[in-house]
Amino acid sequence: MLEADNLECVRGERRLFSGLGFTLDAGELLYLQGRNGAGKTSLLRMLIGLLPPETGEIRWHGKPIRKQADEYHAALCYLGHLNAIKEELTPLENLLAAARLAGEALSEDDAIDALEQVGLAGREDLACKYLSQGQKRRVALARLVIDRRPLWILDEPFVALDVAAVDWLAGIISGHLQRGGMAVMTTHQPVAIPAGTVRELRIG
Amino acid sequence: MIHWNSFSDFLAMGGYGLYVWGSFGVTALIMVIEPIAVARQRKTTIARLKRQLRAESRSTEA
Amino acid sequence: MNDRFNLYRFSSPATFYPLAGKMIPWFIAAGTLLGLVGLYIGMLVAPTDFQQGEGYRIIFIHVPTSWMSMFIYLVMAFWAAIGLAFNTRLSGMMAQALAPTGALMAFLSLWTGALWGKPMWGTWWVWDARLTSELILLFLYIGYMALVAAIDDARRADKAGGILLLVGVVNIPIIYFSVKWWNTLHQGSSVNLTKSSMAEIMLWGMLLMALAFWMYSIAVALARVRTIILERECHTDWVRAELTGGKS
Amino acid sequence: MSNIVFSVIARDLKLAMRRQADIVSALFFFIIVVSLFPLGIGPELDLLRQLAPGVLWVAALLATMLSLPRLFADDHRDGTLEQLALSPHPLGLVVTGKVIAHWLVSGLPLALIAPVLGIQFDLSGEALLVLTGAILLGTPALSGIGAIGAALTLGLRGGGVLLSLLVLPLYIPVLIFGAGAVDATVSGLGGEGHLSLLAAMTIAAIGFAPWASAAALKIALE
Repeated sequence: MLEADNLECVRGERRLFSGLGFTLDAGELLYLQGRNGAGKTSLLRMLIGLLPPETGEIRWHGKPIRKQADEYHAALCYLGHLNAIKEELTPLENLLAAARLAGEALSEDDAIDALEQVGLAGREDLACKYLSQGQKRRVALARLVIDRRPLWILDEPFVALDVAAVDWLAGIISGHLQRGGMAVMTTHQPVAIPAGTVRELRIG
Repeated sequence: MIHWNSFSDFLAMGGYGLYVWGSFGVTALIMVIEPIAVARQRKTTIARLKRQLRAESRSTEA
Repeated sequence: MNDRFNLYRFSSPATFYPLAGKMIPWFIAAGTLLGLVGLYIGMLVAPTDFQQGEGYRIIFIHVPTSWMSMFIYLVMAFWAAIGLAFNTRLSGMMAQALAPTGALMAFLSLWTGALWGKPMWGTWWVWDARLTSELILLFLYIGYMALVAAIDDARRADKAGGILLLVGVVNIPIIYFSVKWWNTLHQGSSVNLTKSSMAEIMLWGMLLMALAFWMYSIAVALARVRTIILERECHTDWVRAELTGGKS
Repeated sequence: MSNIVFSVIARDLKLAMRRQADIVSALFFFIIVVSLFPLGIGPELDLLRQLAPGVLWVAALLATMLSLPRLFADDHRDGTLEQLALSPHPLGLVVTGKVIAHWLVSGLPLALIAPVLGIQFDLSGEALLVLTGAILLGTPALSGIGAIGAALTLGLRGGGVLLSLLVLPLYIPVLIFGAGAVDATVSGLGGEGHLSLLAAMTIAAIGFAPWASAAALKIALE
């Protein structure tokens, strides 16, 4: 269970939000909404533990996340607006390296399967710098196909995806919720997620 | 009590005048310039903040 | 219970700002007084050194500035440690306010050292452990100021500067001893900085001058930190009141 | 625990191998700088022998500096650094891996080429051996200390120049003992003392620097 309590965010001299709180249980999805600059990304960075909140606390299973950073990060999968893939490596190498750094066992076959699912079959061995922007995004999304960690935090995951890919990703997320996972994501245009409880939180 | 016989003796510093007065002079110069710089910076900062404050209050009134 | 010893109260910029303002004149007065007495003793009363002639009088500036340059760095590192450990706002501002004064002290120490060295050793510069360490200390001050100036976000600047200060404080003794060892391994240096027979009166003059420099540094740093506080806290109500109240 | 260190080393080495031009250009920079000195000073062998340790070490410092700005900047730009910070291991271990990888592609090649350059300066066989050993022992400390500077200047304007300003003063002990080891050997005093001090500094730097860098990286990622 993820709990946020009385969070306040100050960037520079501006207070973006304060008194923000929510709880998230297994199988639930939290949509964060708000205009540009309202602090959606800042809130996500607080939730992944990289930005300490000015006041308030975030708890994972009842314990503050800053007191259990390593355990919390082992349960957390974060997808930012940057793809976090290396241009010099192939999609397959990127996926394997990401899994290894996250401390997850991933076989080569599973990785190839995941890349096929995101429509990169036959490009596993091409360095990512030769891929298009959309294809690079798919390499990043392929991590979600294989990820079994309970908490997903996604920053604008639907941006720059075509209609088919949006449907596919919605399916992946609802599969995650059905397995009892949780997800927090920001988005401009809410996308229907077939399964799980969807909640909304408006910032600013 | 006073160690020097004449003022010119004092200035000459037993032949070390250049070095002694070079040290004391530069030190004195810096100890004058630094407080002035701090005071000026304070003045410009306050002026800037006041301008900023005025601009803000005008924009909230409007 | 006792309000005067409540550290948290004094670490709040809103309380510290007027307090600093009240303290500055006292430090200026004490510094001027000590400086005048120190100069009177050092320049007018103290006798000639039988080895170094009148040129030794440079040490009345050289030694205090060297002490201050090192001491200020230690104080900055202390504030950095406090700031990183307790996340207090004031400590980073204090470190930043001290840095320019520390750098100037390091520069003065080198400048007066060179002017002392030319007549005494016949050369402006010797690669002696103390001189080299002082030079590196100046570089560290400049590096700190450059780093803090390059970071736009004030809190981030405080923290990054704090890490640099702590790394530097670990390194200064290492640098000092490595240069010293390097120097003794080269052919024996003819430089001997120990002043064996310093008359008591000279010692008094030097101590008074050191105290005067101390007071000066505190006064300048406090004045500077007041400006930094105004700048950083300009979104708070008390700074607004301070600015519109016409008091400057 | 140590698994993460090896994973990071393996990843960074693979990346470096895909971008060999970087390693090669740092190496050529080292060679060219060292070769410029005899041209500037003149061909007297006695003088060159005396200058060789200092020249080689200063050039090694500068060559190591070249690759430092990119130590974290590439990972920062593409978002990988965030993912590294989110790995379920202390960030200090991740940085340890990156520091070791940095040394393998920057310090190690310098040590391997240094004896060849030492010959240009007419160093004896024993001195060449000590020179190689000193660069092998000392350059890991350069990578470690450099990582702190790279982390502190991450994402800043003019970060490269600032990085040199921060890091070069801290490199001085390594320079002194690295060059001193060769000096002492040339003058017949034996460089063992210097080499063991260099080793101590490297151990201290590898143990301490990654954690200071990790703290600086966390600030940069806020």
